[in-house]
Amino acid sequence: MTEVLIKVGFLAIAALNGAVIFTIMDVKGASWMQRRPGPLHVGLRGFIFPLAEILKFVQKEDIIPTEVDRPVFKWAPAYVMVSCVALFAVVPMSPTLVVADLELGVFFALAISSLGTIGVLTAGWSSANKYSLMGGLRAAGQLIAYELPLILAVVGVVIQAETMSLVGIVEKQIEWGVPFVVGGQIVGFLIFMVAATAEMMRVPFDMPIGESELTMGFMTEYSGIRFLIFYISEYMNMFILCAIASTLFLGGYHVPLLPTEWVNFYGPVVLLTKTAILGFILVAIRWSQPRFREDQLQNLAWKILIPASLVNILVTAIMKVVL
Amino acid sequence: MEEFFNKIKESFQDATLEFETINIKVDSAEWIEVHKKLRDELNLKFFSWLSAIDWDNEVSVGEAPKESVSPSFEIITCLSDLANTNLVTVSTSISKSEPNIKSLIEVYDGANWHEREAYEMFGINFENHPNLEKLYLPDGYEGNPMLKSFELISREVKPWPGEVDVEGMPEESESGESADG
Amino acid sequence: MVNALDPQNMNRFSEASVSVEIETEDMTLNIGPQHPSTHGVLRLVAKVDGEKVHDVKPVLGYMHRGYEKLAEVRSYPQITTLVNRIDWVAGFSNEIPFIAGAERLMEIDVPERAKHIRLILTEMARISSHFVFNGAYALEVGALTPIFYAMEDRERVLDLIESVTGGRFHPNFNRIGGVKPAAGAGPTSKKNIQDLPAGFYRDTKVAMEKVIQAADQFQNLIGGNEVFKKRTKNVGVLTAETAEAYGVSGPILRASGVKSDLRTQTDYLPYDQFDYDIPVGENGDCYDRWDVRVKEMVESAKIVLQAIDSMPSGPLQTKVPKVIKVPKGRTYVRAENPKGEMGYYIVSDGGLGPYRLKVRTASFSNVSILPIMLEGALLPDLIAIMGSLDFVLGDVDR
Amino acid sequence: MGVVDKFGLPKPISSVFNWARSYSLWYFQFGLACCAIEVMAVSGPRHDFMRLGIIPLPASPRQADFMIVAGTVTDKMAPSVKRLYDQMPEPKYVISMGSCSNSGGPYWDSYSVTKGVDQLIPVDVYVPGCPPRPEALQEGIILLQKKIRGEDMKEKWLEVQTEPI
Repeated sequence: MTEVLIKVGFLAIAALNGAVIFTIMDVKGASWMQRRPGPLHVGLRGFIFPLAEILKFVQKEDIIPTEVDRPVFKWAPAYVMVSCVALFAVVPMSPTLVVADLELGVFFALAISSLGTIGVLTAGWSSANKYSLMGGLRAAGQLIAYELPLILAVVGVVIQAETMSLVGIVEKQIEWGVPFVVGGQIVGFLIFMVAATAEMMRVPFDMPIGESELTMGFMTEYSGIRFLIFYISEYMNMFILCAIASTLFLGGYHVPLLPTEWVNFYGPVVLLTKTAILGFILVAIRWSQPRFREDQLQNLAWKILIPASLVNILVTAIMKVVL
Repeated sequence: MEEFFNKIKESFQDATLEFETINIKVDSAEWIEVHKKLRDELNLKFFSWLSAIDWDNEVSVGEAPKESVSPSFEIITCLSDLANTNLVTVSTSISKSEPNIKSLIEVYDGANWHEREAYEMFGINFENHPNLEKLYLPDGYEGNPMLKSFELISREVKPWPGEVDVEGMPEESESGESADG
Repeated sequence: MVNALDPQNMNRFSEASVSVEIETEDMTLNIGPQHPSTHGVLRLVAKVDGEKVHDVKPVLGYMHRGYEKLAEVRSYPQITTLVNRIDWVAGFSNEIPFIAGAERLMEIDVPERAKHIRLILTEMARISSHFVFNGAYALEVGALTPIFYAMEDRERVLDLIESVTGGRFHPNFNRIGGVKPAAGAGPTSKKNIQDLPAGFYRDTKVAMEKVIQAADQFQNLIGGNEVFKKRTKNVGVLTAETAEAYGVSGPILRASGVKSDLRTQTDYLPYDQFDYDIPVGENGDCYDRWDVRVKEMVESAKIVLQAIDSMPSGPLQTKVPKVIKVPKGRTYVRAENPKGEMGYYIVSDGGLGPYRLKVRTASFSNVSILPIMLEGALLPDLIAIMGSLDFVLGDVDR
Repeated sequence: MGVVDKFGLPKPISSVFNWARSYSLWYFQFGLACCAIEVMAVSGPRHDFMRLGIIPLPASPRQADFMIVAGTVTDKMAPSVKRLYDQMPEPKYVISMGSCSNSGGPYWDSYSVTKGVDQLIPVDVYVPGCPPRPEALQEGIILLQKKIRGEDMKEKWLEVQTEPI
């Protein structure tokens, strides 16, 4: 029991920290790209502003509009939050530093990550607001469309690694000497990152939020702590997808040439660095690209990404048999 | 401009050119025909604006006309030809008791909103207009603000502060200085 | 489960098959009056079928401030203060046609030097207006950074306007018969600028070079972006015929292929002394409208550079009576403002103020085209089209 | 909440809470007229109000902490302003920017302009000017932050009226 509690506590803290790190990175990265200082006067050169954000949202009034579907409206943020936090359980920071090394880790991750879709959809539907509804529908359409390339991109890795355990995948990469992104999965990696960006609903795939079109999309009616949960989940989701991407494609907690005996010490740092690099790329994309139109987004998923990922699987399988 | 004015003069004898603006005064009965003619024969395809003037001897705010005028609405349109810079204003007079005139929408699509504005501001009725309703003011607003008889209530409550410091142009000495320097 | 949803997804979003199989009820969507992308407070009532929009009705009046009525109760010098708030992004440009109209009625000749200063500041106002458009338009199609670049560069231009007029964008600098002697009138410098602030010549050169650079940067940063092209090319095509019938003017008309520019066609300011191009678009789509404006910025910067080099010396003001009374008469003066044709029809009765002042604003006519352009557009395109019209609500509602 | 009503919060806690509120002010994009362009200028690189913790993100009033009424409020717009203000969650603040929203400004005698937004909603800080310079708005924001930091939770909950700045 104690162990479970510790693990859950660890997960919550890890998830929150991940979100905070990525928030800082996003806001400061944006400021850097936009030639301005960004948050500065809040203390410690502005780096503790997420603390102020969280404390502020806790104090805010939690408005539940009269026309909403109350229970659904209230619980929608929880789905999103849970799906993000649960993902942290399977990402290994070293062969032993992992909350749950599941045999079917990859399967678990992908299954859980689609839980968030339900949260988004219910949030949009229950808000009794047209913008929210459209945002929710767009989100559902988008998440379903991009779930497929995401899964298919991972299949390539699974075929190559011959296991579905995330630890197993990393160990396989250590065995190979090079991460999968170099060892044949470059297409898979690109597809995964594009699909993951769409899953996070970040620019250029942020139609469900689409500030200039739909006010705040499915979050329009949320305030106070419930909005905070959505807001944090967005960054948690970003963090965890980047972490999964670095585990699957970039060799996870290991970098070549470092001694494997010390992996428990440098593992978390290495993973975090890789995640942060991927995160930074996403930040750079977010602040420099316009957003797609809904139909263009769907075309990209169905006409380009899915065929490409199928071809990727085919090629991987052939190579696997031949080699 | 002179050239174009002479051309206009051929069709409309009483056209005037003052202060570089050509004005054609027409009878309200031939309002549509005149515009059709101007559009098709003189190529004035660009519909710039439509508006009205409320001529009245008694005004509630502002200055009354210096010379006595016969109370009426004057409706003005401005048409131009983009390629050649030709521009005319067409004006007509209608009575205040029966402020009706044909809508110009059949000639120029763009007249729609301008006519709604004139309807709202002056209470002029444009016949055959598809949706003659308020453009600017909130629902339930009463009165036609641009009428000279319309009172500005704020000014009733509080005197115009501008009276105190009627500011002339920059002092003559100043402009003299810059001329010298 | 996931696969079963595929055909539906395809159906919902492929353009051809919308509402072919499923009978749907249209949803009425109310955009505005406070909506982030309506540039203020325009309200659109639209029927939405999935992502498709039709029957768009703009609702105006949320920024109606009654300029025409207020002008009747103010004197001519007071009206300049009022009118430069009509199109608030380019305040200086709004004063010009009004002042020119009053001067025409009073038959005053303005000194060449004053005209040049007016011209320079008008072009600067145009540049700053197009900067705002550039940033805001990128924001509307979802790119969040360009607005900061635009704002940074715009500040440089505003600094110049401020150094001459004392105001950032509502200068109220024109006087009947000339311009106000500059705020910090400096000593005679090498270009014989006695009354512009010291260093104006040098600063303007630097700033205009920066503007040209910035326009180039925008062409690469925004115009070269594939996503931006996809969002704007062949979206919201406007033909020249429709545009003319609705009185659409300015960059929008030029983007539709009509080479019409009141700067060359009329003589309210001495534009004929300078050498510049009039950018014209081909297709009349959103991309062209954006492109025309960026190119216009460069042309404006070129005009300013030429004007500052050929600045004549002389007085800033002609002698005018202390109390301005405009003789009886009526005139219509129009000018090429950043948004299009702006004009004032002044009916004077010989008094301190006009008997009637009709303000013709560009955005009013430009916005009246919206219901036609938005018919059958997708919701994201609605935003893209609306943004490309670059209207300002003060200019629409007056 | 009854405890807070009676005794108030201990000073350190309440000051931390006030600090958080004052440096995480989500600004509701509420541009009406000319002043909105000046707000854009303040958000731009030269002035950058994000330094002060103003986040111009939310397009929806539900997530906003304060709004800058930047520009002329017309009689037609007034109900919307009121409604948007009501949609904002407590604690919320209002900065009235520019003469128009302070008192009607140049349109003081117009037939369609509301003479001052304070007739509709309570205002915390008035920023004068037409339009106020970016520096003036920054000053207004700093004054608002000072006001927030000096707030007493107890008074806030009991809805004691405070003097506008």
